[in-house]
Amino acid sequence: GCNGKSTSTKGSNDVKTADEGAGTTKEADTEKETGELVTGSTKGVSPDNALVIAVETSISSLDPHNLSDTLSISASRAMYENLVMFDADMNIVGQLAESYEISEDSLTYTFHLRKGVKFHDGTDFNAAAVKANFDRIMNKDNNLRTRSRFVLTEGDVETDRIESIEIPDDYTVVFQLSAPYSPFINKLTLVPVISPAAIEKYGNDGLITNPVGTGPYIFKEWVEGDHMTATKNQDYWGTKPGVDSVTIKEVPEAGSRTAMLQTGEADFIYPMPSDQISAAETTGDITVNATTSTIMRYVTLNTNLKELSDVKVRQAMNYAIDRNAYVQLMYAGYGAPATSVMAPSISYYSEQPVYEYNLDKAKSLLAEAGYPDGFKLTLWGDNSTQEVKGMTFIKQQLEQIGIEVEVVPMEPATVSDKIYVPLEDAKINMWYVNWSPSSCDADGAMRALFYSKMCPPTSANTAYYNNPEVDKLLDQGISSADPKELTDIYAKAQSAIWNDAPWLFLGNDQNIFANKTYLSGVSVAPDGAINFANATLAQ
Amino acid sequence: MSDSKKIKPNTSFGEDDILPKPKSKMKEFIKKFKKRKTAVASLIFILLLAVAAMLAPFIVPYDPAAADYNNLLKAPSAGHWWGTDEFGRDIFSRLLMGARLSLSVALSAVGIGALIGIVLGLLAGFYNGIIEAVVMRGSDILFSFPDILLAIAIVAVIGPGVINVVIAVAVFTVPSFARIMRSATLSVKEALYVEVARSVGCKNGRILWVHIFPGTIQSMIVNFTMRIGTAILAAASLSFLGFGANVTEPDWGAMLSQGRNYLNTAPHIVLFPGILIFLTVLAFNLLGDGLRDTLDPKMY
Amino acid sequence: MGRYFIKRVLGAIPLLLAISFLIFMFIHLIPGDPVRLIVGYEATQDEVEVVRDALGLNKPLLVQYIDYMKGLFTGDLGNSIKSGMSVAELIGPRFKPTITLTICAMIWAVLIGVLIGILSAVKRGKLLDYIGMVTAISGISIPSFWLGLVLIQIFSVKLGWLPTGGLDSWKGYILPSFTMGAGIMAILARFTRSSMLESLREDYVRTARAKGLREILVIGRHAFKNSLIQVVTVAGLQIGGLLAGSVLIETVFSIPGLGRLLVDSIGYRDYKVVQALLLFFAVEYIFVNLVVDLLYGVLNPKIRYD
Amino acid sequence: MSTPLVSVKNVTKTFQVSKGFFAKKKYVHAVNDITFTIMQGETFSLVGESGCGKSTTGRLLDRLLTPDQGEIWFNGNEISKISENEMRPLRRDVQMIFQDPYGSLNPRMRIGDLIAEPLLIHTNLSAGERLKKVQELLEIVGLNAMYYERYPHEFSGGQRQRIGIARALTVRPKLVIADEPVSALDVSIQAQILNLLNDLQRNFNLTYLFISHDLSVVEMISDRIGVMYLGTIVETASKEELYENPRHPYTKALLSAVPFPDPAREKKRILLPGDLPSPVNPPSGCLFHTRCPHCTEFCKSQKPEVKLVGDNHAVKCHYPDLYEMK
Amino acid sequence: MSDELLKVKNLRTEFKRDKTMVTAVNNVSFTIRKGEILGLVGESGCGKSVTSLSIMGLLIDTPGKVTGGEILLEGRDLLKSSDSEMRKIRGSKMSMIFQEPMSSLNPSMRVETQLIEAIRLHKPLNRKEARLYSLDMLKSVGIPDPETTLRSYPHQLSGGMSQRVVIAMAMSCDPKLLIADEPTTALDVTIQAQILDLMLRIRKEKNTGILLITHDLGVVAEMCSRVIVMYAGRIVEEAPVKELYANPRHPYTKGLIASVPKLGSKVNTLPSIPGNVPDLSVMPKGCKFAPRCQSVMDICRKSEPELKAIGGDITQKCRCFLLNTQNKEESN
Ligand SMILES: Nc1ncnc2c1ncn2[C@@H]1O[C@H](COP(=O)(O)OP(=O)(O)OP(=O)(O)O)[C@@H](O)[C@H]1O
Ligand SMILES: Nc1ncnc2c1ncn2[C@@H]1O[C@H](COP(=O)(O)OP(=O)(O)OP(=O)(O)O)[C@@H](O)[C@H]1O
Ligand SMILES: [Mg+2]
Ligand SMILES: [Mg+2]
Repeated sequence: GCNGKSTSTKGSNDVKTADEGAGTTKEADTEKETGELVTGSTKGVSPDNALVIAVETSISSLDPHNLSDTLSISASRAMYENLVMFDADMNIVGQLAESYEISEDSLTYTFHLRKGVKFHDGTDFNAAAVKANFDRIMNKDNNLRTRSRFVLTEGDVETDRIESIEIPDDYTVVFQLSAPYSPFINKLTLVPVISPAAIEKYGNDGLITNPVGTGPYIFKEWVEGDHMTATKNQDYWGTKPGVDSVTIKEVPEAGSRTAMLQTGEADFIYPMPSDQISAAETTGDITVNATTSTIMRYVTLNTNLKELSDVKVRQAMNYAIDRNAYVQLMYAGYGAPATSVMAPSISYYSEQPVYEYNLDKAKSLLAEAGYPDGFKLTLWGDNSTQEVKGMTFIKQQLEQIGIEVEVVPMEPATVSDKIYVPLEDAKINMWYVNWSPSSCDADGAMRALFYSKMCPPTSANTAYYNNPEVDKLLDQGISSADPKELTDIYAKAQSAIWNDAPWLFLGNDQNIFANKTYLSGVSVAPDGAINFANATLAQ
Repeated sequence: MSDSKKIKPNTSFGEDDILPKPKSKMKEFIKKFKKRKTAVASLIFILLLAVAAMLAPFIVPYDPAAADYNNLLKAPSAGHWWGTDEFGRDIFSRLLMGARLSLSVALSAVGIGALIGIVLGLLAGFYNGIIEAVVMRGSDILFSFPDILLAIAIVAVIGPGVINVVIAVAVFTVPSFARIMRSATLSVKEALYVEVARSVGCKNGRILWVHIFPGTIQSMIVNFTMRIGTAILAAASLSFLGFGANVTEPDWGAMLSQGRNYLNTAPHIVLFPGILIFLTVLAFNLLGDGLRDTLDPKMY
Repeated sequence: MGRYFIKRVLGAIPLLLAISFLIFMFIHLIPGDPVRLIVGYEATQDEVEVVRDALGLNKPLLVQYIDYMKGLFTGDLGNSIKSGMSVAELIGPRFKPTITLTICAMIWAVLIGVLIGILSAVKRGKLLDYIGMVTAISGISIPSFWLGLVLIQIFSVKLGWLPTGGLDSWKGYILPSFTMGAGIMAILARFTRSSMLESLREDYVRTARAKGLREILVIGRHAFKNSLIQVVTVAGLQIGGLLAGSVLIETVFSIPGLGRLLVDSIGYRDYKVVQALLLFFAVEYIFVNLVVDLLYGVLNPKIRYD
Repeated sequence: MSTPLVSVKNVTKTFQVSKGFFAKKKYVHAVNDITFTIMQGETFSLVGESGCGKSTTGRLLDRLLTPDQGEIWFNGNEISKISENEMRPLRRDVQMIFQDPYGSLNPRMRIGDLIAEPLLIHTNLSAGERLKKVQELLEIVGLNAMYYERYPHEFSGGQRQRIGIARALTVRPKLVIADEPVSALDVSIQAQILNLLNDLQRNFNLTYLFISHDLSVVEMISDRIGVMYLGTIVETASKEELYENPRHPYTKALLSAVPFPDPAREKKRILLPGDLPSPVNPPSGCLFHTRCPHCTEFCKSQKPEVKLVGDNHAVKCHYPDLYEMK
Repeated sequence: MSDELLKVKNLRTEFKRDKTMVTAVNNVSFTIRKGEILGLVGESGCGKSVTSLSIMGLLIDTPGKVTGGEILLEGRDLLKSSDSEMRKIRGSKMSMIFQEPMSSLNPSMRVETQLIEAIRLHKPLNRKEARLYSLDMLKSVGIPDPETTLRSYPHQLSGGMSQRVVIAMAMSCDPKLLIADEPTTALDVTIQAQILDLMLRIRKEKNTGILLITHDLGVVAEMCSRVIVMYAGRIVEEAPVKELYANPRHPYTKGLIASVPKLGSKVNTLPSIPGNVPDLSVMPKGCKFAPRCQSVMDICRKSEPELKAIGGDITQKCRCFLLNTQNKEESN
């Protein structure tokens, strides 16, 4: 199954990984949706042929086997390639492998490698190189994050999923698995191949700052905390990039990021702060775009809390939220009200009947539950400006039905400290948070959050939601392979959770980015990864 | 000495004596203070602000927390004198209400910090030796910790909230007061009248309280008023970093930092808090200067 | 002077030891679990413990401290929990931007602050004095992030004269250093003014005039030189806070400096990085104080260090 | 005038001065082995140039300083080593008037409170009684009784000095130490204060230790005089003896250096060369030898002993007879 | 008179105090001849320093301003000179030394720097020459080790030494006029004797005219040929020094001389002038001394007497109504 990964906000978003590539390309059906690529709208010319991308967070490492955050993955993709990749239609196609075969018993994977590919250091890409990479990953002493993708952990026992790797000839690699593991091929989209010479030369510490791959750009420099620059790989085996170089620059302050786009210091910014879209658009040479994202915005309700244990209360609270206002206020309209427990871009999404904004209904439900005068709750969340704004909104909305909310923004580290406690120590009432399973899998979007055994400190079921039926459905889902059946199972699960309302379902925002009109070919994937392999600056 | 015969010195201090008429302590202070026009104006401004803040719940035109999603980011108009913010809340009302929090956080934080710092500095300056070494090394350590970090740590340890910001700001106010107080004490301690007091038979407590402390009050007042400004700004900086006092109740610093994204779309939402902070800090500084001059017995 | 210097440096060691201990305890006692931040929300408790063990965070605090100090004496600052990079490698490149920024800010602050201070003292009670005063107080009453954003809007976006920050050229330092220096500029202006007023009243200023010296020299050579002693002390005290307080400016102007690293590292509870930075700030504070004291001796002949 | 109220025996006081951060510890020999007595009811004066240790002597007597060596007897008590708490009750009997009428009054206190301070500390009088006393005292020193609620800065130097005197008299001390009480005052005011001090002594049977650098002032008020040079008393004598028959070359030079306000009088000045030596490194032998017009090699190496040269006339000089012969 | 060096005519200097103007120096006139020492005595606050600062044009940076009269230095009116002309005159034609020798020198500069600065302002010498010259100057004021002194900072010098340096600085450009504002008040008697001796020598050698300001009548008696007595901003009496001491005319002068204790006078009580010097802002009407005067008359409280020559002798003047009655009595 898919293992979902969360996106929290800035500060702790390094836990977000871009497993399994770019997610789906399903268009979200919001008005503002404009697709990923802005072709044909190119206006003006760029003063140079150097692409500058300004981003909010920082690149933490360039060791492609040990990455944790989306931005670092995006950046490393400038230099690195995988054996296989997702194409635009989310089909797995070869990248460094020209083709592959899977044996009948699903245990043997044979890859035929592309010939004539060279690493940036001039060494040849071949089967030995692939094996060397896997040897590095699977070596426990190297303590690399990618390893967990190929290891099965059961209690204290760890078993490698890959039994052996053979290289019958220079351009063939054969993986022998210890047991069938259908996501294996998907996982390979996240295993960039490093030059074995570089592995030898730099070692684990050195690889953080010295990426040597086969990709379209050659690493030039990385000034930690400031920028990374890579130049066009003139010897690239595939379509060469349209720009001479790409620089990914860290600009944490939203206003400054917008200003840089305005002055032309940056050609592309992500995320584009939604508050400044109107100002940015007035200059005329800037286009603001958005792609669908996999992020679900919600507020966890602690279903163990006396007041919140009543489903009527939780539903009442859901009725008290004006989701359109939420999307407008928080994302300048770049998003949509929540229509299920996960984003529409996730597979097996099933639309649910919306909790209409209806204060009367909310109040009467609350009265039925025995709280005509409301009660008091605390609302936790991260302390960034944007999150605080969202929390303020929730507070206002709930106060309309008499629920007094104390907003408590905290540092991400503090929040996680307070969240990951066993039920008896839990002080949580409500948590303003978000979740982004970057895999296609509905299981990833639900298991960690709603499965009864996934309560903290084990995992992220911070609602302490416990519905045996949902548990059963999720178990069924993971053991089934039939899409039809799965559609049905996950629809039932979504419906059950939606009605139980362990969350305040808020909305699904989009990845908003902006660029100079003379730039084309750069887009943001649903998981937030920036794709700039095909960038072109109009000259 | 009633038994002794009065001496009639060969001096006359009659009606033609040129000394001014006797005055009461307070009256004289007020009279001297009144001459300092800028200080008086500042005081009036601060008092008006304080009164407005106290009466804010009764006089604000709008509920400062009430969102109006039909009136987001509206420029100043007759309906909303200083416009509305990103939630459509009335900025004027929020600023008035915000004065409560901002002023009371700043005043109480600096007040607490000053109190502790002054006592420590006074003791350190008066009793040199162990006390001095401990206080001075302690303030060295506090000084070498970045202010912001200290604040973050305090807020992280005890959670966000008004009290915690007050504590945070107070903690980094202490060493500055302790130092200034110590050096002021050291210099006043050298004053002849302190020696006189000892020769008269005053105990240390009286010397400290009656003779030394009032001599340091001028520099304390200036530091105090200057620190008020710093505290208001520190609260704003903390908001910027996400460690503000209270995110939902209006607070000038938070308004400024949360509104910064609208600098080019709706400048009024940061302009007015900015101006108000500026005027308040200015007023406190001018008031401090005025008080210092008024308390200076040599100035008249 | 040399011996004095050595004595002061040696004298700082116990203070630094105390500070290092306090810093260590202090950071580790702040709630928040770096491991949880690394492994992610859905990782199981077992996985968390494995990582925690690997990082040595399960040992008693005192043992961790001793390990840390051992490393410190062998020049090993440890590795960042977040990125795995060695702390020295992480911090090294960040020195230059922050220190350049601080020095530029100091230059602005001293030049403008002292100038305003002198002018207001010489023209006291006149219009110029009031203008100077208001300018100075603006510096301490405008939050730096706000000033920075406004300056970017004016000088980068509207006028296009200066970049929005960054380290690409010296121009990138103008706006951030000015923003950073504004507060100190204000404080210096006020101190310069009051100490100038004091020294202008001194007898030796009258003597200088009685010689027939031009007024500008009377002020510059005689009055100001003596005010400088106070100004240096105040300025020195300010630098200490500057470096560490640079986080706001570094954020607004996208400068990869120590301040931002500090705040980020605290956010991640990246203990080793925070410890190293705090220790550096303490050393810097002690160093600046020492320099101020030495300067004091140079400026004030009554204090000798021989 | 027969019982000694004060007797000072071989008292020495040094101050540590470390100029420069790295210099060796150095000591100022502020007062060096001085001995004198003050009889009940008399005025004993100390004269000498700046820095010779006059004030230090005064402050030692008032136990604002603790002597390094020697004994100080006051009214039958040995006070040189007692604690501040033991000294406090005695302070009632010893009061001090200071040179600087500006610095010695706390500028932030009303003069009524200033004058009443000793009463507050040493008596249990009520506020009303204290006020009455203060007003009485103000009149005694020639100030308007209504001035009690004013602040020091509202008074001229002479008036402030009267306030200082009033304060010293509130608790009827036995001994008044007057440390240069008139040197900051104008001549016309100086005369007023000197007269006042004289009158008060007569009326209250006070004993004065009068400190001054002005030989003409000292002559007017003293019974006996000690001349100090570099921390030691070089000559003590009754007023008449000292002015008519000075035996120490320093005293002689001092007397001749005083400008005399009468142009008609011809004067022969003894100009002493050089400056006062530093008390940190006092000269060897006779302390005065560096400036003495009659210095011999002997003077440079040998410290002179105290010699009695007449009734109540002692001098620290190897050649006390040099002047008599002249 | 060709040997007339400085002539001050009806000088009036006012200070701004709380928006009103107070007159610190009122209608002061006197002359100093070449090589003459004129004494100016009076109690604290009577306007001695303000008079001298007015002459030097050094009221800059005080709330004070000369509002009337003429100051003629060798026939040239200083009040009409421009700032830059005044700068050239100051230090070269006339110099001034102040009461506090220690604080008159810049504490953060070596003696050398300060002396050379003064010399080079008015003499066309290079640094080296100026240094040699300053060595000579220090020698001439009797400093035993000029090299060391040159290299010292002011705090390393004693009071007497500092005052010598200040005098050397003031004399460095051979001024015609030296204004000494209480030059010895802060010094000990034995040092004072040295400095007074030095000043007498300078006058003799350079024929410098000296305005010696002091409140010490003893110093005046020993140094000056003529004396001016000031009270409350006005000259109340002017006379040759012997005449003044032998036969003071003004009641204030009389009181002043009487209240000085004299060595060997063997009195227990001094005659003294009652009361205090009036404050400038609350001056009595009429004669300013009237409130303290023992022989006050009705007229004294109503109008102010003029400064009049006594019996046609222009060297002797007095401002008192008693003079009229005395004159009348004499003429009767
Ligand atoms: N607290 C102190 N610390 C160090 N040195 C001191 C202290 N008090 C006095 N001295 C030194 O002791 C010596 C004697 O000082 P003292 O004040 O007794 O002299 P004095 O005769 O009163 O002089 P003056 O006439 O200037 O008042 C001086 O050299 C002085 O510098
Ligand atoms: N800078 C000033 N500002 C205001 N008033 C001043 C200033 N300087 C002098 N005065 C006033 O002018 C008057 C005369 O002062 P001046 O200094 O000439 O007195 P003086 O005779 O020199 O006294 P002293 O003997 O104390 O030096 C005083 O009343 C004084 O208050
Ligand atoms: Mg003394
Ligand atoms: Mg004067």
